[in-house]
This record gives sequence, structure tokens and C-alpha cells, in this order.
Amino acid sequence: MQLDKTSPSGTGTPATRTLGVLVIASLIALSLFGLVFSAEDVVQGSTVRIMYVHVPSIWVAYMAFAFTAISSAVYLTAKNRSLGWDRFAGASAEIGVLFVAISLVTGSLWGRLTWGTYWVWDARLTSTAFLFITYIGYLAVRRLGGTHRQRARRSGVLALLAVLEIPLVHFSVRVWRSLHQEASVADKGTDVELDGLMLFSLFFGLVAFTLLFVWLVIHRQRTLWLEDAYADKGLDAAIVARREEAGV
Amino acid sequence: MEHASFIIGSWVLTAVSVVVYAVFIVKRGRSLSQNASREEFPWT
Amino acid sequence: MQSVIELHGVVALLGRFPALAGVDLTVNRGEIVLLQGPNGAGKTSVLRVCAGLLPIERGTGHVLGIDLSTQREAIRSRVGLLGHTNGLYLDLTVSQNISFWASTVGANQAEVEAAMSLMRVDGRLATVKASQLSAGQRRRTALASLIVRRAEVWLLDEPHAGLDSAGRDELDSLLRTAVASGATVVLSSHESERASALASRSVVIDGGRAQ
Amino acid sequence: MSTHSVSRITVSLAVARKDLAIEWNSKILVNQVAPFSAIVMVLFAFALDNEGILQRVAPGLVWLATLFSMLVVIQRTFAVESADGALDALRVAGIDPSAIFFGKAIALMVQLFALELLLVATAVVLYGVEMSALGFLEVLVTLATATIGLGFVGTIYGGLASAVRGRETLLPLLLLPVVAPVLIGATRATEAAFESGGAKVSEGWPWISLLLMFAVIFGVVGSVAFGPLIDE
Repeated sequence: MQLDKTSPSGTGTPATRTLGVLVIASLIALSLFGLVFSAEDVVQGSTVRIMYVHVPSIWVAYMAFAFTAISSAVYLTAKNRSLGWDRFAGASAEIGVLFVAISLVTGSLWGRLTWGTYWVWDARLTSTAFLFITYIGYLAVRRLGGTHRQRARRSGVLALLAVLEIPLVHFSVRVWRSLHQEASVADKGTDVELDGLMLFSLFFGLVAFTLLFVWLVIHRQRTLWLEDAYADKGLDAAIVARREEAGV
Repeated sequence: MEHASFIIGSWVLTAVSVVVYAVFIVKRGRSLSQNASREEFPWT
Repeated sequence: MQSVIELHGVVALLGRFPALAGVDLTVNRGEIVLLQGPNGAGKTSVLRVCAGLLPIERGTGHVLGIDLSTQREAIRSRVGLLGHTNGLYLDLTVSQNISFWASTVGANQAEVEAAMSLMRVDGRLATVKASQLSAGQRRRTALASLIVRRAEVWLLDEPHAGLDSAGRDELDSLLRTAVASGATVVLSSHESERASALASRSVVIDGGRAQ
Repeated sequence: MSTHSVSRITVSLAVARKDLAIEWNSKILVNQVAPFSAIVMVLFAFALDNEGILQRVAPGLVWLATLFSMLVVIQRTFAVESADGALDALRVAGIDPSAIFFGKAIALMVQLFALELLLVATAVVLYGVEMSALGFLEVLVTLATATIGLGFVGTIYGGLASAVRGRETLLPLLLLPVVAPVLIGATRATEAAFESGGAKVSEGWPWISLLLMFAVIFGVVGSVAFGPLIDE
């Protein structure tokens, strides 16, 4: 097939390309704000700069898992059972796993500098680790095979079970042990004191990463559509082949 | 900058993993879309 | 005549493989329909679709007026399927197996014993573990479990396999009795002469379609 | 024609009785799983070669050994269903999936409870654990509530993992994160009951309420979620 070089190919559209440019620009701006313009923290010094990637990463991860849960619920309850919702759930969970991994690593680097240790057994860290493992399991179930509908129903139920599991784990770990600093922006007066520009950088980071998430989830969902469509194409051919088995 | 290796390391790690993942998605989308005609895509 | 099973262009998948590639099949009440065809032609899958076990990917299907695409679960209690496997618990005895299936439909002990003696798995065999039975004895145990379920549609995959000739005669007369009392039977069999004599009609399944 | 007068409870109990009869006939739990659990307890003692430590961490070891043995029991309880296509037969018999769920969960609970009693006894004998009468009562209550939760959640994920043949290896990955609250709650409650590390018996009861909450939640959810998970 001759590809028309001027016409766009793949999963992009003019809208997503605009979004992509916006994402790249805002991420470059974020690194300038985070690494150059914003001041050092009075207590933590320059190590606070890790915050500008760590906090937005975990923000994206939470958002992604919430979106997975919502999409799964919509898939399971909607009358038409559109597989698009299932693909959104899968795309979102995959992105969530990536960002939870990023935030665990950057978080432990940050922890090494501020607490002197890579890991502490506090409620938030521990339940984040559980989140990571749980959604790795979710992605494994998505790959179990079978028809698209089987995959969608199984993983949809599993995503809703995870919504139940995570608060239970968090609650029990919290009662078990809690040493972690409270979320520093929500509760003033803890060890990070953010001035205006630092606060701006942080919120800018949240916005930039949210845009990044939107871009990623749209494209990932589209590649999943292509994968499903490819499998269905294979099905048409397989049905023809199956019919030709007759009388052989 | 104090602890530059940790800080730069965090940023580089984040950037690299996001870029690798984004490139993977785009490449996979391009190669898979060879198998379907553009009129079928729900997004075009 | 009232149709009990109606399949139109049914495609069903095993994993990604289209075991059924567009089956059209109509079965009327009181019929005994024989499915014929080579191994791997899709006979088993037709029976599993009709039992509501295998979902329909494309096409439409109704069994006893119930839509197979949307209400698969509702069909199950009204059909009885004897599959390739016997559905027995190998660590339970013959009578424990049959009693278990009986208790799920509320059949009483008398019905259990009647089914066991009809299928000749009573007496000494009753207390033998299913894992120690011969293939034919397992088949008969599975048939006895099916009898106590009192299904409206009987879907039998190779019911004659493993039975001796007396067992086959008993099975045939059992099926005739069931049909006489209002049931419908679809079966596959390699005993084509015997099955053709029993069946009111036969359908050839090949290449995932009814020919 | 088929009768539908059989109540869900009757069917659940029939399924549970059937699973327990299978165990009674095959003695897998007694002859294979129980010795496995015991050897795990012995191996813990080798790994933590210090009597003081053993006594201190005995509650955690009891529950870790329970979780590992549970994986084996769950795999067994679904292997008997798939060995000769019985799960298909259950589904085609039109049996309410929630009845299968409760039946299998009850049978699993009975087996787990027996196993846990054995593990506690092993801890008393091998690790030198001592209990007051009230502590013993607390242990029993802990075992009961934790077992109910484990039975429910184990049946949910066991059913999912067994739905796809040859992928039973998925079970530990899916199940172990979910049972973390049980491990935490049951270990703390048992610590209180054993009075290990200076804990008091009275400190255990709040943890038992956590276990109870877990059991109720997964009992309700499992009765709804089990059907879609085991279906094709």
C-alpha cells in the first residue's frame, strides 16, 4: 500500500497534534520553572525540585486508575456495552502503572535525600506499592486471551474489585503504622514551605502532566482499537478459512 | 545544586520513561494502521 | 410446529478461532436431530452454543424462545448438556455424584435411584469412585445425572461413545421416552447407522457451518 | 420439566457438602496440605534461628503459613471443578453463580479453619507460645472472622484464575495484595491473644472488627462478581 506522505497516518489527528505540541511546550516550561526559576526550599534545599515530577506523576496515576474504574463501570452498566469504554479502561490502567512506577522511584530518591532512607513503611507509600501490584495483575488479566467481550467483562469486574481493595488496604496499613508527613500542600506548616513561584510550578506541573495523560490515553486507546480491529480482521479471514475446511 | 545526581536523575528518569512509552504507542499505532483503511478509524 | 432451536449465521469463537463460522440450524419440538460431520467440524460447539455456554460472536440464536445473545444464563436451567467431558467429580462415588446434581434441582432420592437403575450404575457400582470407573461407566453416570435434571432440551455430544451395545440400546430407548414426553434432542454421534435410525433428521456440520 | 423450587441456600449447602465430601474421599488436605503447612512452620524456625524471636513473630508466621497453604487449597478446590468439566456442568445446570460462590466459599472456610487450628497448635508446640484462657478465645474468634474473609476473597480470585485454563499461576499475584488487610488484622489480633511483644489481650478486639468488615464486604461483592468472572 502506498502511503500518502502528506496525509497523516496512525493514531494522530489535527486535534491531538495540537495537544501534543502543547504538552511538549508545557513540559519544557515545567522543567524551566522546576529546575531553574523556582527557589530552593528553606528546609529541604534543592531536593524540593524532585517534587515537581513526583507529585504530578502520582496525580496522573490516581487520575488514571480512577478513570479505569469509571470506564469499567460505564462498560458494565451501559446498555450497548461499547468496547470503547473497555479500551479506555485498559489504556488508562497501563498509563497509571507507568506513572505509579515513576512516582515510586522518584519518591524513594526524594525520600533518600529528606528522610535518609529509600523506603519507609508508612500508609501512603505502602498502599501505593499495593496499587502498583494490583494493576500489574489487572493488566495480566487483560492479556489472558479469549474474545474481546470476555476480556472486557473480566477486567471490568476486576477494576471494580480494585476500587474496593485499595481503600481497605490503605485503611488497614494506616491503622497498622503511620509516620509519613501529611500531604504538604493541603496541610500547611509541615516541612516544605512553598512560596508563590514554587506553588505555581507545582500546579503548572499538575496541569502539564494532566495534558500529557490526556494525550497518552487518547493515543493508547486508539492503538488498542487498532489491535482489536486487527484481531477482528483476522477473524474475517479465519471464518473464510474455517468454511473452506468443509469437505477436505 | 546540592544532590544534583538525585534531582537530575529523577527528572531524566521521568522524561525517558514517558518518551519511550509515547514513542512505543505512536509507532505501534502507525504500524497497526497499515492494516486498516483510514475511513474505518472512529477518530477520523 | 414450534421451533425449539433457531440459529442464524452464528459465529462462535474458541479463543480467536472461529469454531462456528455462520451456522444456520432450526430444530422443532419433539425432534431428534443428529449432527454429523468429521472431527473438529464444530458439532461440539453447536451444542455448547445451544446450551448457553459458548457466547455468540455474530449472528442470532434462540433456544426455547430465549435470546442467546442477551439472556444466555436463562437458558441453562432448561437444557441438559452431555459434553465431551462427563462433568463428574472424580473423587466422589457414583451415587454421590448423581445425588449432588439431584439436590441442585430438588430431585428426591427415589428419582436418583430410578435414574441409577435405568443407567445400570446402581448396586455395586454406586459406591465406586468416579475416577475408578471405565469410560462407559462414567458416561452412564453422567447420563444418569442428566436424567435427574429433567431438561426440556437434551444436547448430547457423542452419547454412544464408550457404551456397549446394550448400553446403546438403553440410551436410545431413554431418548425416545424423553421425546415422547415432550423433550427435544440434538445429538452428535459417530455411530451413524444407529443414530440415523434413532434420529428424525440429520444435519451435516462441516467447516463450522451446517451444510 | 425442571423444578426451580430449590432455594439458593439449599444449593449453596449442596455445593459445600459436595466439596467437603471430595476432601473426605481424597484426603488431599490431610495428607498433603497440612504436612506442607507444618514444614513451612519448621522452615521458619530454621530461618529465624532464635527462640526469643520465634515467640515474638509467631503470630505473623502462623498467618503467612496460612496464606501460602490457602493458595494450594484454592487451586485444589477449583481443580476438582475443571478436571472433568464439572464447572461447565454447574453453569449449564443453571445454578445461580452466587450459590456456587457461597457453597465453594463455605467449603474453603471449613478447610482453612482446620488448617489454621493446626498451625496455631504448631506454634504452641514449636515456638513455645503461651496463651491465657481469654487469649485462646480471642484466637478462635480471630481464626473464625479471618477465615470467613479469606474464604470469600479466595473464592472470587480462585474462580477468576481458574476460568482460563493453564493460567492458574495468576492466582498469587491477584490474591495476595487483596488479603493484605487480613494478614495485618489477623496478625495483630493474634499477637494480642498470644501476648507476644508485651501486647495485651484487649488490644486484639478492634482488629477483629476490621476482619469482620473485610468478610462482610467481600461476601456481598463476591456474590455479585463471581458469575461474570467464571463465565465465558
